[in-house]
Amino acid sequence: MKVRLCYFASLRDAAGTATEEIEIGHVDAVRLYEAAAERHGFSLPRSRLRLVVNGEIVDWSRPLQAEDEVVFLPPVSGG
Amino acid sequence: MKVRLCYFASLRDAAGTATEEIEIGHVDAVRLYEAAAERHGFSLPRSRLRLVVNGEIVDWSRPLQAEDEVVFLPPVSGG
Amino acid sequence: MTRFELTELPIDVAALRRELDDPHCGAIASFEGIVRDHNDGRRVHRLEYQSYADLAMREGQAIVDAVVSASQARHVVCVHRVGMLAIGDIAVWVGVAAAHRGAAFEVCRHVIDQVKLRVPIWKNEHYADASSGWIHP
Amino acid sequence: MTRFELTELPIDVAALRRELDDPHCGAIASFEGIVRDHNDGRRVHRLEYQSYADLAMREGQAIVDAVVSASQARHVVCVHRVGMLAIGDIAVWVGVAAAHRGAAFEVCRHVIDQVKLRVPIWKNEHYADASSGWIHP
Repeated sequence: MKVRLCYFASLRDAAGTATEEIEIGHVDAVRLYEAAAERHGFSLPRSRLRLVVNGEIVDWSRPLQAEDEVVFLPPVSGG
Repeated sequence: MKVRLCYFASLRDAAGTATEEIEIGHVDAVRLYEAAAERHGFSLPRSRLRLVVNGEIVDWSRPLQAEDEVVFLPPVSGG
Repeated sequence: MTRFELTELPIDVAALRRELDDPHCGAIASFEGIVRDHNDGRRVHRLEYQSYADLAMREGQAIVDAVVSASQARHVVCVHRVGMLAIGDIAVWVGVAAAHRGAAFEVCRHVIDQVKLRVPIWKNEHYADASSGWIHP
Repeated sequence: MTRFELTELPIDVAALRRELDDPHCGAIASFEGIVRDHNDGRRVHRLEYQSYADLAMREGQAIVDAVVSASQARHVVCVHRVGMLAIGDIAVWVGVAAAHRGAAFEVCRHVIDQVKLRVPIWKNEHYADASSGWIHP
């Protein structure tokens, strides 16, 4: 199935893109992040990121669905 | 001896004047206030006022001197 | 910089705020005390502030000087208006610049608390029923 | 009123401040977060703020709505700038109007603390040596 990834801040710089669509053969967000981290050389450990699916902050254990928009949210630094 | 009294806020309204010069035959600020309170009908008890002599907040027991400028400071309400 | 001022003119917040500009400061906290239309359940039409100007200036300056010495705040400006004020007018303004927000907030709150407690300024409330009264809390 | 906004334009404090006008309110506390020229001992030349706009708007609005429900504050406005900022630019502004100063100060502090903690906005510091780095505390 196809999911859409959106990247912000250091992840966007490392990926060299704000978004990408990829095909996955599983529904596991943890595995999705680990593959993206390996592909793009992300240095932030997953424990420091929150998972956002279709605009909602959700638990990493939540199964993904086709067409989901997935964001790995790095620690924020506004203000 | 002569001292100068300056009044503020409700004391000024009650006295009908901002300042007055009076002759006293003693050096006692407490007695000075009590006489002024009687003369002008001040309702604030002395315990709620601070004494200022020549621009400095001082104790009520401090003896007055000729030409002193005396202020009976009511509780403040700025801000 | 530290500055305490009494003024009979409307308080110009934008001009005062510019006094706090400093490239080392990342945080500015400010406070406006404003004439509101009621107090203790009575409708207020306007307010008069009277000050013992000489002592008020010295007490006010002592407050801002002391807090800058004792804190991480770099700049503290406080201006209190005197004379006749209408609803919505700014009676007092406090602005504090610091490197970080903790000091900016704490010092701003401290200054307004101390000004209300110590500075010889008095408020005369003029009520809707045409009566009035000096506030001596 | 409660309002949270993201903007790419310079923050107009005077215009935002007017949104807080209310004859029932005697106290306005406000906070400006400003781009300063150093951080962690490094000289900063400019800053870039990036946001996840959709989620940032919802998180920001949730913060201001929740605090108005839970406090004596009547109006809370918070605006965060995004894009490229220079030293001295206002990155974030919070303004709170309340009947009394206690609530105004506490709510203002709470909002900026929560915004820094929760709202998905990130800062990229551009240093004097031409290097840069996203801050992920």
